[in-house]
Amino acid sequence: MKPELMKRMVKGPDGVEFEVEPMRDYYCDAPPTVQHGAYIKIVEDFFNWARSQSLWILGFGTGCGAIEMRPLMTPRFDAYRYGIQWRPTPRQANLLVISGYLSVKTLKRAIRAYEQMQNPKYVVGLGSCTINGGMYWDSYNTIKCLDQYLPVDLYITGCMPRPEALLAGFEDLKKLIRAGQAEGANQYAERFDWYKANQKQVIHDWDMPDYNW
Amino acid sequence: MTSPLYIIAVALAAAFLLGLLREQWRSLAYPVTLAALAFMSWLSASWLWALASGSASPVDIYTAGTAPPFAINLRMALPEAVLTLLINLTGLFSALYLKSALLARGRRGMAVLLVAIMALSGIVLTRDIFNLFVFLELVVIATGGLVLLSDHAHALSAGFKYLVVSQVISILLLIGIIFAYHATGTLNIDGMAEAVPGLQNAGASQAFELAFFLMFIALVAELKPFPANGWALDIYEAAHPAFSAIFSAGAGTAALYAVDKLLLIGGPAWLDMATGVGIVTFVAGNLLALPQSNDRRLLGYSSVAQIGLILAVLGQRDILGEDTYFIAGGLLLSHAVAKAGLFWLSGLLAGRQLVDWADLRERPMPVFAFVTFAAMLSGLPPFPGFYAKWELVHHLAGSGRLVLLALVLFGALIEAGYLFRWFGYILKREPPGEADFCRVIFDKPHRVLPVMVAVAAGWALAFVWGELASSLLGRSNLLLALPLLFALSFLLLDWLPAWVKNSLAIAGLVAFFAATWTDYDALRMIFAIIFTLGGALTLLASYHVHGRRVGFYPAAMLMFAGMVMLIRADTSFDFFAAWELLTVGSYFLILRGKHSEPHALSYILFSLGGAFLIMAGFAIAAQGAPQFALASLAHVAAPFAPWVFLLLAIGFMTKTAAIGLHIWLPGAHAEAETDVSPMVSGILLKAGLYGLMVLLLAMGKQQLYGIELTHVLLWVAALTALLGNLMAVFQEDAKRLLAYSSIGQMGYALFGLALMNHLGWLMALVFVINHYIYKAMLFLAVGGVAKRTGTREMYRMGGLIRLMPLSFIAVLVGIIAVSGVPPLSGFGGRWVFYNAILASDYRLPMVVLFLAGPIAFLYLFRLIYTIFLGQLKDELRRVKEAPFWIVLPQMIYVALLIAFAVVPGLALHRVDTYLNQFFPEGGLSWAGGEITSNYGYWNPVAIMIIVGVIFCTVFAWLLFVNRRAQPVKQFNIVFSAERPFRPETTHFAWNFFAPYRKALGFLTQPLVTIFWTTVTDLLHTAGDLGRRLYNGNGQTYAFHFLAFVVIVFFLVGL
Amino acid sequence: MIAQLSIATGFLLILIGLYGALIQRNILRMIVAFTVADTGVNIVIVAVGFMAGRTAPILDAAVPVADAAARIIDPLPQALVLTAIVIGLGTTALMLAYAFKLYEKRRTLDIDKFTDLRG
Amino acid sequence: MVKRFLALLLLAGLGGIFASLLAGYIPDAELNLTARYYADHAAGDLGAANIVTAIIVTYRGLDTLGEVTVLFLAASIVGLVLTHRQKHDPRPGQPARTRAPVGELLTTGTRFLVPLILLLGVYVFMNGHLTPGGGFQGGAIIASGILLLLLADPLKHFSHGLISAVESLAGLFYILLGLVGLVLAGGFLDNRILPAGELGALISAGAIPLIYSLIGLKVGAEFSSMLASLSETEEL
Amino acid sequence: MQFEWIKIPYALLTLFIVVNYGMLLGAFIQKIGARVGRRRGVPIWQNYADLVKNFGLRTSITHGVMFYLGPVFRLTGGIGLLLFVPTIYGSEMFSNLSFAGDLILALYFVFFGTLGMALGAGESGHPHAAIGISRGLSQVTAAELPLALAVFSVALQYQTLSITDIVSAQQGGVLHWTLFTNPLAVAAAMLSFLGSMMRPPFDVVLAPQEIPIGPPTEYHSSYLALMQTNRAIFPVAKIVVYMNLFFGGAASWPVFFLKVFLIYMVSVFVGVAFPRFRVEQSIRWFLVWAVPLGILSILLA
Repeated sequence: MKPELMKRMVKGPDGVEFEVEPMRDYYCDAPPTVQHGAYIKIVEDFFNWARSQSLWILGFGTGCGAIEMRPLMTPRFDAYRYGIQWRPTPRQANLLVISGYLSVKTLKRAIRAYEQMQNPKYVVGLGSCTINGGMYWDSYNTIKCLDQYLPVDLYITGCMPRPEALLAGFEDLKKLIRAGQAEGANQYAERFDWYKANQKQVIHDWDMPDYNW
Repeated sequence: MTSPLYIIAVALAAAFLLGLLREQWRSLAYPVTLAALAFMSWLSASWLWALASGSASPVDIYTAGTAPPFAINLRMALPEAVLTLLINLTGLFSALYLKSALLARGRRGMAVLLVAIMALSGIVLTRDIFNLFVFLELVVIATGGLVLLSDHAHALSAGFKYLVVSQVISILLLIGIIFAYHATGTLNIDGMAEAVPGLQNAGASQAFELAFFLMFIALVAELKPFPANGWALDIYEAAHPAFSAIFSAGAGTAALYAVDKLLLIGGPAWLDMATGVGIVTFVAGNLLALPQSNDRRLLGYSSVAQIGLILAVLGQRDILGEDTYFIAGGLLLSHAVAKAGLFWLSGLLAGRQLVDWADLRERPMPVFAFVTFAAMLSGLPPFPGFYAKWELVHHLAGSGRLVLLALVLFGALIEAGYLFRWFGYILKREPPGEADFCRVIFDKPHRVLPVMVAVAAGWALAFVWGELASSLLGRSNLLLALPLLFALSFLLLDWLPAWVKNSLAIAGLVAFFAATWTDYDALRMIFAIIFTLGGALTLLASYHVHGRRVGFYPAAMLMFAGMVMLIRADTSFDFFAAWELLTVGSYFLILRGKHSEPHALSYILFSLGGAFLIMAGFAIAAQGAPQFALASLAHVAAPFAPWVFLLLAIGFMTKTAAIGLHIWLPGAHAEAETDVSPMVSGILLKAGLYGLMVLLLAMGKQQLYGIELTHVLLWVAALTALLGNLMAVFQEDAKRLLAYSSIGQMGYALFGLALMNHLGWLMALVFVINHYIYKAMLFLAVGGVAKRTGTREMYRMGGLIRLMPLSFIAVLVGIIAVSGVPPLSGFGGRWVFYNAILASDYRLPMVVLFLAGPIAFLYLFRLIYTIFLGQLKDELRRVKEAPFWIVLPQMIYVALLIAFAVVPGLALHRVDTYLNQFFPEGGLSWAGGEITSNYGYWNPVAIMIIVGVIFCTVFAWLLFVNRRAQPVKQFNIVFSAERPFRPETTHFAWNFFAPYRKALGFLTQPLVTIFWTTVTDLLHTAGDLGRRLYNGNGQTYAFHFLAFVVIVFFLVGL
Repeated sequence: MIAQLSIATGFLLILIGLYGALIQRNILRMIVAFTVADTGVNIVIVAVGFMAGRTAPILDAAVPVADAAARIIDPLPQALVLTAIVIGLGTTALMLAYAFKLYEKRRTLDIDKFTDLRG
Repeated sequence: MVKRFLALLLLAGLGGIFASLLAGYIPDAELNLTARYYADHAAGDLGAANIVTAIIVTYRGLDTLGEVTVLFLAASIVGLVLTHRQKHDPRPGQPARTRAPVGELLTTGTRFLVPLILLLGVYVFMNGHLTPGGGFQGGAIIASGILLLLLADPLKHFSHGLISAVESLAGLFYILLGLVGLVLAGGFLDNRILPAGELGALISAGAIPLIYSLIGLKVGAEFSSMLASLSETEEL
Repeated sequence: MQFEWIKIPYALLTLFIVVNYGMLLGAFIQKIGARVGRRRGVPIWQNYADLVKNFGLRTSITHGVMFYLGPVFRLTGGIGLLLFVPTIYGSEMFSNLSFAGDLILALYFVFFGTLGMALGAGESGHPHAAIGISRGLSQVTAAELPLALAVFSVALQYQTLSITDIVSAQQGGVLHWTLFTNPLAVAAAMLSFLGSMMRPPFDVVLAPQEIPIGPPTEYHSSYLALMQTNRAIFPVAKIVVYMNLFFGGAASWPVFFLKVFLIYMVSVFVGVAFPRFRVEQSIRWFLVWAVPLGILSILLA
């Protein structure tokens, strides 16, 4: 436990000593809750259409596939046509792309990024490394099956899929969203303890709250 | 009436009687001495009472039964009665003070003291020149004896130096007397005065002139003139304080009166020599007193300087005419009482350094005594020095002696400087010595009594001089002014608990406004409301202090009294008296802050400097008349009018801290106490503006060497606004930021005035009202936060919005108002500003002001962000909301701001029509809710409603859409997928506008501070160089005296 | 002629006395110099009252009361000189006492040693 | 060296003043206003033969009073300064220090001369109003007698009590006479409280002889007390 | 100009037209930018989709009251600025609520939104937000100066502060526009316009890579939706002011749409061509180039 996170006694300006517990005082420790869609199906379909039409990807290249995602924004592939856009902060992003192998260290950051995104949010895994560890199947520091740690909506095959494959993949994702089957966020909320247990089993220096708002 | 001769006879009889008593009966000898001194004081007091009440007329006492020229005669008229009373009283109380020393020395010491006092009275009474010499020698020998009473290590060498120089003086005096006798044939002063014009041939009158020169230079030497006064300063430093009191008050007075008698003989030819020596001594004495650290030596320099000033006044008798005795008397009496008091006070302390006087702080009484004496010496109202200085300055200006006027004011400013610096040490410095044994001797009543009597005498003199001024010269007696009496009454009520006094103060202010609001015109009504009701509102915040809070309420009420009298004053004298009262009151208020001592000193120096400029301006404008109605400033003669305008404008601008005269404001307003800052910043700055308004209303546009003075004022105002706001941006201390912002806002108001058109003035008034409300609110808010968080550094605070919501609301409304964003009243000010500049014919100054506008945005956002938003630090997690009594006035101010934003007409309508009579075209028309000028229109109610409606609909829409927002804590931020380290490292506040400093930082180089520090350093080095003149060697002092005689001889050019 | 001569001697004595007082470092010599200057002053005072061809202002057989005004010299300076002498003596006595005390304290009579209070 | 040059320069300046004073001095041919008054009235009004004494004692009586106070002051300060030293002289136990006996000539001369000197002194201040001289000169002569005694026997200890008693009594009587003059006659120190008597007689000129003898006693006492105090510094 | 109740629906109509026009204009200009890079660019209705998606997002967080009110201030600022200025000259219907205040009100109301936004972002506690605000405020002080000077010279030229009078003074042919009668003022104003449009030469405030989108870092879902609506209204409202002052106002909606588009393109052209200034460079650039123009225009007026 890092010293700055340790419990400590602090003297206020009026001389009164009181205890500051960083994990409790600095972070909100509320668990995620299942968020149901709009009551009327038509409104939910319309929202799903809008969500599929403006798919904002979080600019967080986790593995070797990130290099493939850059050309999406260039004239040749031009993802803008499909309403897809980079967003620098997870707050405003809807899609987290895990591109290739995911080391435990990056998993910790990916979890934090994923949890700071707003419901509904989608995860897309690239290549076999996110399915069964791929060629890093016996590596000591990568995770073998992404689905145990984050709810994945779509996998795109290819050691590392080319931009066209990514675009096709995103079209499939759009179909899922329009169909209303991309409810990864709610799944994460329902089986939150299971996910958390898997994550804590792999990440040993756990110095953050259970759910990073 | 018993003959005044008994003063001499009784003293001598008592002295010889003491000779008879045996050594052992020492305890009997002391009462005899006191009885003799008491009888002498009673005698002169009865003569004074008889002469003053007219029941007796001035009388000449013949000795040896023959008429004067052939025998010695004494005269007892009003001046003699006053001076002998002063000498005898000083002698009596010094004898009381010297009880232990006299009892230790035995009866001989008492006899010497008695003879000394008798000799001093003799000098004042005698009309015979040789008899004057005899009494003078008696004083010399008595001084030689009494110096030995002191246990100072160097008393002996001081006494010896004194005797050496006195020998030389007596030689010159004797030769002068004998040759004068030979030329005129008589030794009687009046006889000589008649004989002098009768000297027919040139030879005789030439011989007499020479003889008179010797006599005159010897007597002037007794007054310790500048180059030749080393010997006197050693006496002041080494002698027993009680004797120094006699030496300074008594000997100085007697010698001065002797010189005055001699001037009767000499006639007008010698007046300018006396003035020359006097003024040189005054300025040089004060200058050399600056670097002094020993208290008694400083008092020595100060008394030498004061006596020099009085000599200069005597030298001006040709233009002062019958006021000479009023002025010289006022200065002399306040000098004598103050010096005697200060020396007696120094006797109570063991330490001799100025800082050791900090021990006086334990009791309020000695501090009050010191304040009285310092005020008397520096000539502050209501003491006699103030009336005297006013008359002197007016006569000098009337007869065009401006260089002398400047020197007198310059010397007085330096004197006020080192006195108030000393007072600052007393209140604020820690005494260096160990604090175990009590170094202040309060238990001995016979030492404390004289000081108290001196204080009582000081205030009595203040009242008497007030009466004299009102009866003789038509000035109003300050002590009878109701507001001042109300303020001084708080001195007596200081033992009450704070909240009682606070309620009394508020009630007093409100009652005064209720009683007098009918006789203000629209313009003064605004200032009256701000000074009285505004003051009462700010005083609400003073309820948060518990205990007795000694000294706060007299100072605060003095300031408010000064401001109220300022508005009601219609003659120049009342105006100036009120101006000085509020300066003094605010100085004591500011001095209460913990670290405010250096800043309070720079404040009082700038303010007094400004006040002296104003006095000089009034004097020149008066053209010899003792006082004049303010309105008649309009028809001042052409060649003087621009100079008067310049002097008065600079004087008033020291109070509104225009650029160049602003360096006192940040320190003074930042270091003042929580509830003093709003008073001083929100209310006091308006006094300067009121002064400028009176000036501009009366004198309008002035030309000096072809330059339009109001145009220069415009540029100064614009620069002040820009640089004030710019410097505020880079401040780390919250209160300093607000202080610099005040400078900027005052720049805006000054700009409005300098435009000299209808809307310009209206803008200035809007700024006056706005600035009072939001500055008082912001200072209270920041003060409350500083009280709770224990610091004023903004980067140490942060995230207090949850813990201090009310303060946040106050500051939020405040910054919206200050920045001029539409819904609130700041926008009104900006709108009037735009219409004003369209109407005016100048073009360029507006550009500077346009830049100053948005800069205000920077420091306002910095203020609210670094304190209330951003990351909450660990030690501030348990901070409570500001005390109730500090938050309440803020909420009232928020309501006031919103009211003034929605209905500006309430305050501005009447004053807008009132301004029509000075600036007919360009007025506003107030149709319903809409205000139209001849350029644009503005509907405050509509704006407020529209913005409110839009805001509420959007807010409602967001609430509906974003119902279930999850409240999170301070570290739930997207820190590029990492964990923030600590609140201190994630709160961006220190050097908030770093890029801005790179771009425009060069404009905030502290040039003005450097300029003023070099000026003060130059004065100190001049003082140090001058001090090297006194190398402590008695012979050198004899050299100095002879050199002085020879130089004056050649200068007089006989 | 006699008056001018004696006044001149008086002035000379004063100058010599003052010169001595200013130059001498020994305090006693200074005091002696001052007494010389005092005598100089006294001489001048008496000399000023001198009138040629007249006698002392004592009315006895030689100077009858009737023609006193024509025969006697000016009596006033003589009265003044008496007081001046006594006062000169007083100050000299005081300076001697001081000199003694200064010597007793510092064991030296050199004026340059007593330069304690300065500045 | 600079000091000498400066001193000479300054004294040259002062000398210049004195020279111009001397040049402007013309001795009077006739008695001036005050001198003529004294010449005419001193004998008639006060009946004093010695006009200078008349001026000193009556006309300018206040000066003389001042003078006497100067002496009283000087004596008491000198006493104050020196006895102050003696009081804390811590050598009680030692025998009085012996001094080598002074010469035979001096002791016998003293024994013979002192009474004569004292007699002359008394004569001088008794006849102050007739012959030249007066209180001060008489006092000085008496003091010289005392000085002679001191020279003869340095350890001779004069009783300060007696001297100061004489001094104070004389001073007191002087003041009283002055006040009586103020009450009875024309003004303070007016000598016409006693009959003027005829010119030249011992008992004449009102109170002048009385005042002058009192002054004589007082001056004599003060000189001797000063001399005594100074002499006590011998033992150092 | 008196307030009648009918003005409210008219104002809402103007608001509706301008919001839609703003959305479409934004997408259209993005498309032009893309076409320049030989990309097809976003579909025209993309802004609508993004708006609906952001409004549709189910969760959101709040850092406190001021954070919550930040976007509200921002949008109120945008709407207020639009409604305080008459859009169509001569038509009673589309003079919106301009009876409340004249040109000065418009000039100062711009800061209302900025202040609110700054306070909201400040409460988020994010250092990037604070750095962004510090840069934004520093830059705006220099950027606003030329506009103030231009407005002052225009007011001097036409001797009035009411916008309708200024527009009426410019009627009757292109040559009567302030562009031609007072070119220096228009030049200064247009340079200041660049400064306030958050386009590349002066977009250090948003600086996407360095401090991800600056102040609105912590804003998301419905807050961001409000800001996007404001992103549509605010530029148009600002351009309306420029149009009325310098380019002869719009007598009808087609003229309005054309003029707004052309003025908007000025900042796009400059934005595409120039690299980003640091804050002190932009301040110096404004003070060296834009302000002298303004001062000259005042002196000559």
